[in-house]
Amino acid sequence: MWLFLGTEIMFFGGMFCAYLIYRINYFNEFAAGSRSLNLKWGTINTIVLICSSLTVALGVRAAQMGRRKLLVVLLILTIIFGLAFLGIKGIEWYDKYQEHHIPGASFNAADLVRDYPQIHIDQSHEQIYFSLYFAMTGLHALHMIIGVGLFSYLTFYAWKGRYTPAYYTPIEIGGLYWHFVDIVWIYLFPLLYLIDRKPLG
Amino acid sequence: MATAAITAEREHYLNKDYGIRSWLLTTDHKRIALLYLMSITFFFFIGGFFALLIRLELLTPAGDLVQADTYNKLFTMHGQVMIFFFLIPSIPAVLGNFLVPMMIGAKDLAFPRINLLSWYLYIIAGILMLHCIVTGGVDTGWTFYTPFSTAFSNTKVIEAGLSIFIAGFSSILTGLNFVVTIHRMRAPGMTWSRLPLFIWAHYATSIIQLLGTPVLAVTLVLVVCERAFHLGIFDPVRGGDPLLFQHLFWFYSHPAVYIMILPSMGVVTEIIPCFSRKRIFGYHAVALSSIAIAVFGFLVWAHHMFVAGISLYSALIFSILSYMVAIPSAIKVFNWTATMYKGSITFSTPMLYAFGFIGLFTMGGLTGLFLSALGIDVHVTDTYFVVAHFHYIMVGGAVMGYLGGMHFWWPKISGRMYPEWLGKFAALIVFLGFNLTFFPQFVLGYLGMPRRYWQYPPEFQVLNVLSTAGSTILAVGYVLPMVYFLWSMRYGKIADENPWGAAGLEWKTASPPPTFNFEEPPEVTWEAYNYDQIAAPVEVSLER
Amino acid sequence: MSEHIMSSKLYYGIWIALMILTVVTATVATVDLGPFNTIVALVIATSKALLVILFFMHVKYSSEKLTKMVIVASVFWLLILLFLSLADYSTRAIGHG
Amino acid sequence: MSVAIFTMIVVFALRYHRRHGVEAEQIEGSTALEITWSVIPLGIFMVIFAWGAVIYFKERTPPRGATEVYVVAKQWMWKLEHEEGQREINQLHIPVGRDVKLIMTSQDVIHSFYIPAFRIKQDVLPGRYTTLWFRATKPGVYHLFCAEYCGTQHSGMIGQIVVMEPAQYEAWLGGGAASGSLASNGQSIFQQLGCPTCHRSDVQGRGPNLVGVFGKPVLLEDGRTVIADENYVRESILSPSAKVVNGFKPIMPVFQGLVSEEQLNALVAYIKSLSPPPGTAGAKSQETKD
Repeated sequence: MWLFLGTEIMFFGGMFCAYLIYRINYFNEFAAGSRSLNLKWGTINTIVLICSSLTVALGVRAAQMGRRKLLVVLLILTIIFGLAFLGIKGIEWYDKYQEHHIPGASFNAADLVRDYPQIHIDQSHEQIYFSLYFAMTGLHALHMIIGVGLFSYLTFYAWKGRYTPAYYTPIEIGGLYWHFVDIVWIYLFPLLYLIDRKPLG
Repeated sequence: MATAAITAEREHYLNKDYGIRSWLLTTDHKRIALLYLMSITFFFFIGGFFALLIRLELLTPAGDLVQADTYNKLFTMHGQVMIFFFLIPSIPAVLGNFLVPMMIGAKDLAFPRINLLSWYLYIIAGILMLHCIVTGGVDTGWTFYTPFSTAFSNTKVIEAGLSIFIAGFSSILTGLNFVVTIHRMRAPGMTWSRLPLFIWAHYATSIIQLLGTPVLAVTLVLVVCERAFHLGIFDPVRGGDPLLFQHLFWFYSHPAVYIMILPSMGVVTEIIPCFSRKRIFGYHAVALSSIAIAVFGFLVWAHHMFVAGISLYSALIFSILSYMVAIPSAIKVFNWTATMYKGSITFSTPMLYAFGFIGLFTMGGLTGLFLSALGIDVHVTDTYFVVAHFHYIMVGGAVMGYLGGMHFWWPKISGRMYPEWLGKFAALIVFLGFNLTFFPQFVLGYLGMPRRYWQYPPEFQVLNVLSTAGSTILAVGYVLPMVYFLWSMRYGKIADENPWGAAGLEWKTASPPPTFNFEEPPEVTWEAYNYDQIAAPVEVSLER
Repeated sequence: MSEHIMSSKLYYGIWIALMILTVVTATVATVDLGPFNTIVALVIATSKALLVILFFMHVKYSSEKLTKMVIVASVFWLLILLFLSLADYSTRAIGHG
Repeated sequence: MSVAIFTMIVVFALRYHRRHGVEAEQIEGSTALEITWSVIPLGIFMVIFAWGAVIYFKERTPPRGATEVYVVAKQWMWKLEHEEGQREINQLHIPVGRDVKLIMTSQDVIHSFYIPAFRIKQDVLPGRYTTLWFRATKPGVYHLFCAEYCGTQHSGMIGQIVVMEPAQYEAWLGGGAASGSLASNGQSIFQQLGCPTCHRSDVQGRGPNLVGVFGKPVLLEDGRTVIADENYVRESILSPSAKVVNGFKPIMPVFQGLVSEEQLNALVAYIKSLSPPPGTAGAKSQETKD
């Protein structure tokens, strides 16, 4: 499993590489784009994910100790947190859609140019920011969806009592996966939302 | 030798079950290896067919056999099929799958079901690729360079991209399986320094597969997204940088060359001691050089981009690093040569392939040095010199190793011997045909013929004709082994447990091996390549 | 995998630490620290990641060498990718007349 | 070196061919030998590296005062424009013995400008300039190839480099129907687009005075310094807010999509002509190129 996670690191790594290079070259546009994201939702989502990581960790512990009911409850909680995260992400994306910030033909960042006159914004570079934003959060959300699916499967068999203190490897592996997705978000949050939030001078 | 009579009735992995289901749902690593063998052979001949069409087109300077667009699709799909559907899975997924568990004394890979899954992923990717080929193909070159691939080509880039994406996952799963197997499943007494060097080579390969492939995957995802949803990451019109694509692409695709060549080196490292009747010279040096190649291989990717518009200074860095990766390869060549020194050498078919490998690989490697020399690279990059160079490495190196390995382990896989004289004959044809095909291309490239040209100035014709002639000879050389391997499955002489008198655990079980490889779990008490303790087989020594 | 069962108190402790760090990073970002904004954000993110890896993912108590090797190797490879690509982009302006 | 290895393999192979009654001698390996055959090639490699790098450096650093030719690549042709205003397609006439610097960009995909006879090649990228320089030493007609795969007619994207004696070249230049030099074309485009309203040549207007700017370091608003080279001028026209000069406001309109590559080249040439390089009086670099 750890090997697979290593693979995943490089998978996201390619994106981080693209991000880093463009961020250095087009810092202004990235800063403006980052400002236009909703910090409140972003922070709430981070907290939601951290809570879900806690329930997962406690879930693995419950499995280790063979407490079936607790395990099922914790797994369901995790799924709820995961769905909450996706829901909030959906709200954010919808906002972006209304603001015409989705890259493509209808992309328009004129509002950013208007809102942040202090920053010099090039629209095509702004579009790169949002391309990366959607690519990275999209990929992350895809992993979350897979995670929710995986956990539904685990919950079903946990409820059936398949996992015992002697055999709980699937729970452990699912947990590792979930934590990994969480860690990716831990990095995405400051890199996408917190590029430059200091008061404009 | 007494076992030969019993072999017919003995139960082994091939005759345990019959019927398609027992194959398609198998989790036996040996059967999966054979599934892979059949599928990659299929793709090899498709890719080879494209190659022949390309060579035929280039027989004359004018573009007369096919249209320009068709030609572009031909070389693109030749590249994609050969690289992603033949070379990358070739040795790891066939020989590696078959041998890794046996060599370390395990009864299967660590995750047999994931192994089967990886084959299915490969097949899904393959079907997608075939569908893509049949319904129109791609014309971006196997490199998918942006912005051509994202904004200008009007062929099936998305489908091909997804297909390679899936094939990539198949390759990742194979690598993952190997690493865990090598770490966890070694037989008692099989310490790290007793592992066959074939295993070391596969270990290094798996590292590359695990850490490099995802970068390619994500790059392809971005390309597909850019085409489908108009994200603007590589497209200069939208402010992106096309060079970023090249960076990400080569970060995988240069190490991918080592995915192809390292296992082949592993095969050669098994063959040479066996037919020299000697211990390998410098075991640790060879083992470490595999790992060194895997690590350094990741540090050199931008040497594909010296004229692409990267900065002067990073070109210098990448050039110097490229020389570093040549060192471990040189160490291997020296050690093989030293292993033969004062040995007792038999010119059997596998050994001929091993000789071919060393010769062609050295050729390829040394021309690689020319390419990493900045001044020369500017002239010859993107010409036929590069084409010749990587064919020497990939075909001259990887495929020679693959064929050598197939001959070496065929008795173990099938329980039958192939006809030795035909084998030698085919090896000779392959070697001659290969050199005739690709050596003229070095000259062509040096004279300045750019690659991927559908028509060319007439002064290049003589060399192109030579190359095309060579390719037909080469094709015969490749068809021959397939024919006599198939023949030998029914009519070949029955092989005993260890026909070559080779060291290694895989030779200590019956041929073909039982489903769980060993009747009793083996325990290793000897060092690797203990040829001082194994008697040479009688049959082989009688043969000249 | 690991047989070590950790107390739930420890888990809650880690959780609280993670929450605090999240709030801190979001707050600090709105204060002008010059180039340190980015550094602080990354340091906090890395420490959060480490907390998750070491405790939630049990790496601190794992005896498996492979696990640690994989983590180190992946991070190392990621750095190769980032640094060598950057080497190109950051020196591109130099030396081109 | 390869010859040495091949000979050794062949010699060993024959010398130690298996015979009856001769057992192989077991040799385990030797650390000293391993180190030797790692270090010696390393040394050789480093020499080759240094050699290649020096050549590369020379190739990539155009000498001052070279004749400049602007190149626009598109699927599937080369469009070339001389400083004097002559335009050519798939053909480049140049005088023998003079340094020529090509300033290249692409309208669509990546191409590569390759003259095998001169041993030079450079990819031509969309969205930015790359440069290449050479000095032809012998009159004649040479191949020009596109070396980076660019689509259907990739192999048809070829042309000729015609190297002429200086006198012939002058005659050729005179014979063409040039509509004014590139820089003067640039000047008229500069006027048409209304640039002089802000970029005045006598005093600092709302935009920086462009006289004497080219080739000099420019202090940007965010404290960084860039050299005002072709790529900077290009970027400042297409995407002015990216790197604003210190003391000015980002008020310049964006010209992305409003000027063609050819017009852009003319503008760059014009701005360049506003700052004559030091010692323009025919001073050429001393470096020779073969």
